[in-house]
Amino acid sequence: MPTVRLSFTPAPVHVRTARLVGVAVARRAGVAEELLDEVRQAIGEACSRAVALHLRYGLSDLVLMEMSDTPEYAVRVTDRAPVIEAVRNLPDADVLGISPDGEPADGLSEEAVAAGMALALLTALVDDLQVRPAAEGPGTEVRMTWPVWRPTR
Amino acid sequence: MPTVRLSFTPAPVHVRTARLVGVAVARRAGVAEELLDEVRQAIGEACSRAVALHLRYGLSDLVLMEMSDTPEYAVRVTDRAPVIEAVRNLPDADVLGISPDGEPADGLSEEAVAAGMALALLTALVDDLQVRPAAEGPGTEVRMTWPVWRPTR
Amino acid sequence: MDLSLSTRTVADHTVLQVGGEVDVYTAPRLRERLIELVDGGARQVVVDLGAVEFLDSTGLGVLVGAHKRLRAAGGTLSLVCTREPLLKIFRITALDQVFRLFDTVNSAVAGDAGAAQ
Amino acid sequence: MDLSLSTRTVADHTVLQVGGEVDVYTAPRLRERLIELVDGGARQVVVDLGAVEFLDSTGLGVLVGAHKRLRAAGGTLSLVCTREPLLKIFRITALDQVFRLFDTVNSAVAGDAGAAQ
Ligand SMILES: Nc1ncnc2c1ncn2[C@@H]1O[C@H](COP(=O)(O)OP(=O)(O)O)[C@@H](O)[C@H]1O
Ligand SMILES: Nc1ncnc2c1ncn2[C@@H]1O[C@H](COP(=O)(O)OP(=O)(O)O)[C@@H](O)[C@H]1O
Repeated sequence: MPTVRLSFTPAPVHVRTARLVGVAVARRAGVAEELLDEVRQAIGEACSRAVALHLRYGLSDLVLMEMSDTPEYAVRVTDRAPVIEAVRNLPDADVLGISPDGEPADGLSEEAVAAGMALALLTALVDDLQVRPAAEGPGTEVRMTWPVWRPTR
Repeated sequence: MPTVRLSFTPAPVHVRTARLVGVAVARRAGVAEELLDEVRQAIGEACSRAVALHLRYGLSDLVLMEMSDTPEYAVRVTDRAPVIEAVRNLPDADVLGISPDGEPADGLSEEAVAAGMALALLTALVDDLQVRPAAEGPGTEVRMTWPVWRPTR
Repeated sequence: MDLSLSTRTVADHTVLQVGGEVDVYTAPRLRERLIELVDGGARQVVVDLGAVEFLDSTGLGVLVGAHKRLRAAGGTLSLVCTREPLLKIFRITALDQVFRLFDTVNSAVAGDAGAAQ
Repeated sequence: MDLSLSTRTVADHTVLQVGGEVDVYTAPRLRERLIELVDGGARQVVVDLGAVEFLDSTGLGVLVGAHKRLRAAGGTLSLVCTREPLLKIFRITALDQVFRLFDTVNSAVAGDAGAAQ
């Protein structure tokens, strides 16, 4: 069972709230201070990806972010968009859109570039990243974990 | 439908997260800066009251906080404790525990004093406070609203 | 943001300086410390709330408990508090009539007429 | 925390100083401003990210878009960035190979060998 659960309407402004909550819960769970920038970035990327998918498909469903702090800090972000989209967006050289001469591929929209960057950042920043179809209904869940440091008392 | 929904296990540490989220969403919704201290205090009181009730009854259910920002900023905190408790805790002179000579009544535990103070603060800080049985199942909901300022654009 | 507690002695008073957020999560630590002080023999206790950023009803309950404990032991509890948001909380809960509130630690120790209220 | 944007001219360069959080919420405003500048005739554009506290993939997408737009118009986009967390993001996304990154606005304007990478 998650310790804290945040649901929000798919609007960009709420991604800021999600970052704030995700980092606050991480800090209290005992994630090391020097990892918190990465936690902030990864949560931001996972949530803005979910919001972008909902907006693209005109879905008003809430985006769900669940956090648990035992045995490690785990965050799961669930969207409700058709799964095909999530799979198409898995990171590869094409999606990243950097051609061999170091220039972004010309045909890609800013949105496509951003989606590629989001997944590049997620895979690089999160050691333990899982992307899979949501347990129930349509949608994808992005699951990320970070180690926690527990004081012995 | 709420804009943002936060659920958390009934542990004191999560009341801090609830205050953080409640104030962040209020600020983004356009609640005036000079009201945010009161929003923080009132949300803290409503959530710590809910956590205390769950702990007293040994309930592991999540405490729910829902925020919406149209047409005003509305926060609803729902607990799952038997309703009788909530009613018994409605503020009156006895519960506040201040005797006529200005001394706290001797028989009251710190917890009872705190519960009285919590309700004194809620009623004083929130112009529009509603306390009533939860729509579904056992429990009580505390509903609070604050005006928002919308820029004309 | 988290609770900080530090104790010092000024004349015959024990001054407990509190900082950060005193809420449902940290109030138990404040309670423990106050009980330790009274059990250790402190009778003239000054709680300096000057660096407190947030105080909720649980924290107020702990302060009321310490006040009662000290009174029962023949001692006194004084509070130092100048920040308007905190003073407002004491007024709303009528605890400004219960506690001796001072502007500074020195005036609390002197027990003089410099009370904030 | 919110986005701040201010423009000035240094030699023949247009310097856009960006502060706060550039994310999915604020990136549209950055995009708008960059389009305005290019539409207004700016060709040598320096985006100073020195006061940026957070930059997400949406912000990176906007910067890539501006880079392409300027290149198509025969101009250049240079970035000023020294904060390690931001540089790390450019490295992870391989965008350090796309953008001209400088330590200071002056070295960006001079287009000299003082590039951060
Ligand atoms: N981020 C957290 N999430 C959940 N529980 C926590 C968190 N941080 C601390 N706790 C738990 O809260 C309880 C109280 O914490 P503790 O540090 O002992 O505070 P105190 O000294 O006030 O008792 C402990 O059981 C601790 O494990
Ligand atoms: N706290 C909030 N909650 C929900 N929606 C908001 C909030 N703040 C702003 N918005 C909405 O987000 C949208 C974008 O906000 P805006 O200030 O126009 O940003 P931008 O200038 O980047 O477009 C607007 O429709 C606005 O009403």
